[in-house]
Amino acid sequence: MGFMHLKPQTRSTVITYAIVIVAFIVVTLLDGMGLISNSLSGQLVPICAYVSLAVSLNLVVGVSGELSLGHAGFMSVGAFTGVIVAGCLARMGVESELLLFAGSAVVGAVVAGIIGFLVGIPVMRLRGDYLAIVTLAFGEIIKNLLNNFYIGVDDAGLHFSMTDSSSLGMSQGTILINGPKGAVGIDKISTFVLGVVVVLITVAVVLNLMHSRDGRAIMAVRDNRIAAESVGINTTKYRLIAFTVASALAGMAGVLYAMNYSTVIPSQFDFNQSILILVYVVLGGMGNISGSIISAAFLTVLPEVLRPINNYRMLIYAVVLILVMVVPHTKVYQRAADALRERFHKAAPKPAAEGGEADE
Amino acid sequence: MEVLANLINGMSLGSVYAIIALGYTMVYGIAKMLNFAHGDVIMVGAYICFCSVSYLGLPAIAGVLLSIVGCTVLGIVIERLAYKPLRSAPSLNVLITAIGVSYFLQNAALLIMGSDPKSFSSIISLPALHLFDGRLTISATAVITILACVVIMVALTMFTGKTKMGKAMRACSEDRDAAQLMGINVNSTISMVFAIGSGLAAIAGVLMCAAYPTLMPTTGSMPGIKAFTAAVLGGIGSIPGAALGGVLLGIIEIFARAYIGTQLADAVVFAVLIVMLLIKPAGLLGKTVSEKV
Amino acid sequence: MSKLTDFGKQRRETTKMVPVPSVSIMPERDLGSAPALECLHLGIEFGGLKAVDDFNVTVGKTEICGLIGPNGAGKTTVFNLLTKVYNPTHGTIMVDGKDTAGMNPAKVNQLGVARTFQNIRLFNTMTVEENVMVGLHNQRHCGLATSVLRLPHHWKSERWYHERALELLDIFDMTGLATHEAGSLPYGAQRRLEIVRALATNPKLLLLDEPAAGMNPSETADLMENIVKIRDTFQIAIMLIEHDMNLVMNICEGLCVLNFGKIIAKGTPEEIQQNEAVIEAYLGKQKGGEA
Amino acid sequence: SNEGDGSGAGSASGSASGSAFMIGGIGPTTGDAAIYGNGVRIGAQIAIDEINAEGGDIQFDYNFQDDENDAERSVNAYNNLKDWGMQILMGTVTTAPCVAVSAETNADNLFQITPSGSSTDVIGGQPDADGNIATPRKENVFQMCFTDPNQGAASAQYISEQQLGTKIAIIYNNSDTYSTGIYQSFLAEASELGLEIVSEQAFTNDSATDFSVQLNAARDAEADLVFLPIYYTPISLILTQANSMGYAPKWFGVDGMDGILTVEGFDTSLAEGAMLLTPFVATATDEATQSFVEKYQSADYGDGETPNQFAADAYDCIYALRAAIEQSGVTPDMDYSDICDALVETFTSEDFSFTGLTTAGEAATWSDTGEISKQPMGMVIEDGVYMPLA
Amino acid sequence: MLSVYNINVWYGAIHAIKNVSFEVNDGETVALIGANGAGKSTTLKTLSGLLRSRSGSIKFMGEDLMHMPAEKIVQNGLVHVPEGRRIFQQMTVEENLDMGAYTQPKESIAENLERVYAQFPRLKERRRQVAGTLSGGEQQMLAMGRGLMANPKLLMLDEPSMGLAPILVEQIFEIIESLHDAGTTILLVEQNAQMALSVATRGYVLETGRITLSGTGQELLHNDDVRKAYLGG
Ligand SMILES: Nc1ncnc2c1ncn2[C@@H]1O[C@H](COP(=O)(O)OP(=O)(O)OP(=O)(O)O)[C@@H](O)[C@H]1O
Ligand SMILES: Nc1ncnc2c1ncn2[C@@H]1O[C@H](COP(=O)(O)OP(=O)(O)OP(=O)(O)O)[C@@H](O)[C@H]1O
Ligand SMILES: [Mg+2]
Ligand SMILES: [Mg+2]
Repeated sequence: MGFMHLKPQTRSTVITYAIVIVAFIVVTLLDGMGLISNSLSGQLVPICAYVSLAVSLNLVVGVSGELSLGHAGFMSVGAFTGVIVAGCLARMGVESELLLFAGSAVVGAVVAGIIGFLVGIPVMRLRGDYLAIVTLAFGEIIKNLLNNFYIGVDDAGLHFSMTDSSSLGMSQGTILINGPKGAVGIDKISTFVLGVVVVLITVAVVLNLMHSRDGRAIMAVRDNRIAAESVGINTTKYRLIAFTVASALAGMAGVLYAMNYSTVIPSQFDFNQSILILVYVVLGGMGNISGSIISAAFLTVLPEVLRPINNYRMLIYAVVLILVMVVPHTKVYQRAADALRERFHKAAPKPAAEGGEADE
Repeated sequence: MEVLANLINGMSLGSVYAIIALGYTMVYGIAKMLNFAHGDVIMVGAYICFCSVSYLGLPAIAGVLLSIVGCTVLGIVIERLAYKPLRSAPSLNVLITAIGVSYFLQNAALLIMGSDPKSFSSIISLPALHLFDGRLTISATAVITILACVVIMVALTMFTGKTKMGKAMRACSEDRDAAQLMGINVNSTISMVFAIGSGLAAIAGVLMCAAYPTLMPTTGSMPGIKAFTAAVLGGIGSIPGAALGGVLLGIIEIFARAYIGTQLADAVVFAVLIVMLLIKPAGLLGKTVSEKV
Repeated sequence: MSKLTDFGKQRRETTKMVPVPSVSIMPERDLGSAPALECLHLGIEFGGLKAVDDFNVTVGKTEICGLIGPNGAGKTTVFNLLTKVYNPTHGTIMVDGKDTAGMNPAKVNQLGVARTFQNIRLFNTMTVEENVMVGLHNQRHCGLATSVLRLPHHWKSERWYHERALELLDIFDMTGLATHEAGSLPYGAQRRLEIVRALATNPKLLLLDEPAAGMNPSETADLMENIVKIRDTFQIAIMLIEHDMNLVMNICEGLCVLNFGKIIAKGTPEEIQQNEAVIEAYLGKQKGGEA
Repeated sequence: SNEGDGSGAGSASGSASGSAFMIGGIGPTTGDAAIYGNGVRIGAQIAIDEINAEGGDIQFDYNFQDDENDAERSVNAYNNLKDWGMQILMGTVTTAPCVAVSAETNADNLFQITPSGSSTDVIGGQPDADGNIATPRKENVFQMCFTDPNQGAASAQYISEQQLGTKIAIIYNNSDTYSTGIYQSFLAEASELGLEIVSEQAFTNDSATDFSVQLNAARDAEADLVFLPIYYTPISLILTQANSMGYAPKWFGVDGMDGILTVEGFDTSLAEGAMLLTPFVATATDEATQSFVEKYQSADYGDGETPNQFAADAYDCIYALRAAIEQSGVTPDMDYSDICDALVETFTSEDFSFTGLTTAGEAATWSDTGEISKQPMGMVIEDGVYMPLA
Repeated sequence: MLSVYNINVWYGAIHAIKNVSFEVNDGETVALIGANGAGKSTTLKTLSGLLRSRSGSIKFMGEDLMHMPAEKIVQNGLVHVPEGRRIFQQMTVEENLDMGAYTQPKESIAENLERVYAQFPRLKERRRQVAGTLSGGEQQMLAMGRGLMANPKLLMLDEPSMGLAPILVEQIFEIIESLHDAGTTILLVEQNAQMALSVATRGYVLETGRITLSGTGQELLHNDDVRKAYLGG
């Protein structure tokens, strides 16, 4: 049958898009029939946000092989930029929620991308855990700065202060960002549909990048930097591309997230948030986009599913996390997996095995 | 004078980071994993000490020993259950497992010890020395912490550099298969590393809570991250580096607050950290091992 | 100080170029055209140790030249200097008439120097075909936006990469392995793939570091044919390091022998085989090269 | 440990549903704000059990959900409670999540009363001096606690009236909504009253261990009173460190400071003479408080832990709700929107007032802004217990 | 001394070793030759306990190795010098050699060290150099020296002559012969079948995971298939 004959690459791409679209259709149908609980429907947008965050982080961690611990930082840059843009647009009398969202999403992505690029320039001089720690540091810096930002808009335009909201010197204005109180009074314009759109855009960008000239270069640098240089690839450039694109996408996801709550505060986007996103990526598999999608959705819903056991919930969550990591490496599991794989590979023998013969 | 006072405060804060970082770097440099649960082992150690002193009414020293034993055991157990199966797995998977363990310890502590903070005064009851009519205070805890830090640093350096076990650990950190072919028991060696790391965590926990006496299930996490930062700053796997990194971090933190302002202190601290790493991309004492091509 | 850790930071003290009598043993056919490679007083020290010292060589446009010498003589280091993996502390490297001063490995490759590695360095998680495609990276351009938006030009160049890659793989008849993961290939296949990847960058000078290592005689024989074939079809210069005298003596036109970082002899294989110093330091009294 | 029964609180408890009002509660019972969430959870549980035990015609079903002090989780918890059939929300405990959730309840028109969500953004619609506004008014949301501005202003007024200090230093948490809120209004009011602020020092949740710099600054500025608009956990650290450096100014706290005396292992002598404005102290002698504290410490509730003002506010929330329900005559079979309209009307009507543990013995009333008007009690710590200030 | 019976080794789905059986007698030098990817290294890894066979048996001096952990196997005197050196890059040459003697009593280490330095003077020159920066050949010498530090009863060498200068190749084989004469049993995997078979008492030919031929070194040297396949005609 045709599908099986596609290149594995193309096949996984198809599957990835399929997952998103099918999930969308199913949920919409169920919702139409009123079969979706408040609890779940309330999570649809955050799920979309986390999925795109995971997918974008996978571009850095999985595809370009750099450990980034500051992804939430770029998320927050996007989120707060989005809030400001939406606030201004609203002041300028833009009614259409679609326009408001599109506007903030684009600007949010661009700003986050720019920050990502600027951060990336120094960061890319480092490697491995040193790079990780610096991304962590940038995340914390962004958080700490935002704790001291006061931004408001009135008919005179934007006002900025780093002392407090009263020194913004506005009259009859709206306070958009209020230091540690963050952004309040955001009007909720994110919807599941918009969420899915954001996810699709993110997935498309990442997949298209991965399976292109530049994507190959990025992976080559990951696999063997010295060899990549030896075939004329500017390693810094390509690591930077991956980092910047990921930041921009994270920014867009941040906007989606922020626009779903009437308030976001800087301290939400802390180290733990970054770690959480990293968990999605690792659980989903390095460079495995559909994996990221599924694991992000799964791990976002899990704590809610576990609510009935209330105080033991986070304990169980932790146990689940450990198990999903450990079990696949236990002997029992591997035996089973091998047995299965053998059955499959009767049909399609594994490369290396063939390679052995092809050698003579 | 004021500078001196800040310097001393910085060092006493720093020595706490340092002592945590030492345990971190041990596991980190040899088992090659970011053990994000380290900070929470510290928390456990502090709780054990607290309970044995204020509930069982044991003398402080007994409490300390008890918590060292407890954490060492805990460390070995965690390693066996959560990390050992992942020997062959990519390090990031282990990182995630460590995070799982961290969540687990925090929530377990919450269930067992409750959410209300415990205050931790009764461990070190020596008087602080006041100089220049109290303008300059050096608490006994600070002195002890700094001393402990130095002692541990020297001991660890000796151990990994000179002893057979220590060398075996380094061998495992480089190439486990090859190490096995040398006749080294990789599993027990790495368990040993965790035992040591967790034992140090206990000491760190006690000293930290003696210096900053509040104890909550989440007490360990932030110092854990700071210590991790310190370990990297000092140069991954470098034991003196970890100590140096920790002390520096503390001093930077205090000076940032004192001379740049308390609002943006955190940002400044991390900014300085970044600059330092850009100047020395392999950490302060980390050696850049040039890959043979 | 090594090239790996920090980019172009280190300064190289430029020794003024003293024209040396080119002791090269270039084949006649190349005498007309500019040499592919000229090294003048090339040298590097590793903390006191002169790994390479006053290395002078000229390689003709289509010459196959061998670099031999005892272990630790500095052969691989020479390659690392030519490709700027290490920055020379002395001397000049002219590739196809252009000075490579201050270039980084990527630039040098774009100038026309491609190499393989003594300890194989493939992009292990990528397929054989992708490995070659990466080699083709600079042979055809296609902007980021173009490929992210999947504009027609993207599909055109992808097809080009694909076809070109298969052509190249065909040289070592590896087209059958195109979709396999490079890392899981057997040793010999991996060595060959490295050569193809290097060729893909369309070099003027191809550096092979022990291409026959870990191959048995029959495989080596095929390799020898292929090396010559590559030279003939692509009309490029090839410089190779090898300990297999059978290979060296049969396909190299000129040989250059290193010992302790210094050149101890240059000449045709015949001359080298008779050279006492070389026999002493390297060949041993055994049946030298069974030519 | 108090979480033992906490698992029970996860599911509905109380009398048979349908005949009872479905009260939901939200707050952090895990994470580093767990102490406040648990206080509220248990405090409300006590009130509800008492009411249900009385067997009057107003009965409650109670379901408390964890939000880890995180806005997103808090909204999740809210939706979860809606699935459960919640008609009235008692929560949320911490401010930032409360702002997020109140937006939801406002959209759904579900009645919400928060024991401790003290920011004005919770109730919304408070234009500042220049008429700038952050959030529009949420008519369905009411507070049992003081708003942060009130606390800040009240503290400033109290300090100037009683002439407690001439040179004032402030140490606040600038990564915390509650603390910054009080700090800013205190500052504004202080400048009105001409109080001299000699040093303003901040810290963040990430750096809440070493306060040497902040304390040195205060001392070098010769501050004789240090205002601490923060929770008691950092305060306990501050007092200890100040003591070890031999610095002993007057300490002045707000309701977040309550609890300091009950921190296990804390040397209360360090807090000697510290003052705070708080609606509730566990050591008060009136028998309402006494019996509440007793119950709270009993094994089936707090199990040895002492209630802080969060618990008391929650306790009051439930009784205030009952009073309002009685007065408005709503019944459990009405849908939450109608209940909401009725209760809003009652809460804002002149003739509705409420007296409880946290109202200093006087009747508290609510303005239509959702704010409560009640008298803060000035307390001073003497011999390890709170004494009312003159 | 060593007898291997019907072992089968898998890499995930790849069946790399298929029912391989052979034995090595006390004092013999046995050569294992075969093309790339035939399974030679896999066999050695299985013997030294890095990989596990799914079936069959491995007996070494009466001990059953099938389930013995790798480090125990070394203590029993079965030492494996792995393919591709696998030296400890960050350690100095001397530290590497110390590691080789991990199972040995302190007393004997010093003299072993001298013996190894005598065989590889280059290593003595570089005793303080970080092993990672050694040249390919120097690393090969170090790997072999490290193996010898363990006083092996049976020494398994995986392509010891790979990447060595001709003169050194001769030396290596001289060393192998001297070890042989000194009574060490040796299992030798080589690409250089010519040399390997000429020093071997017996040899086996491995093709894609199966043993296809066996005989004395001389027999195999003159076997036509072997000549065609491995000796280049
Ligand atoms: N980065 C480095 N630091 C220090 N010494 C080095 C470094 N790289 C190479 N050397 C030394 O330089 C000398 C030459 O090494 P090189 O790898 O060029 O030898 P080679 O001729 O390739 O030997 P082989 O044929 O065994 O590969 C060796 O003695 C090696 O120890
Ligand atoms: N880690 C691995 N994962 C998957 N397949 C492997 C792995 N290692 C080896 N193989 C496969 O097992 C077979 C035997 O490999 P092995 O390394 O034993 O061959 P060899 O005879 O040592 O070849 P060489 O002469 O190149 O060392 C080969 O087909 C190889 O592709
Ligand atoms: Mg070499
Ligand atoms: Mg092999």
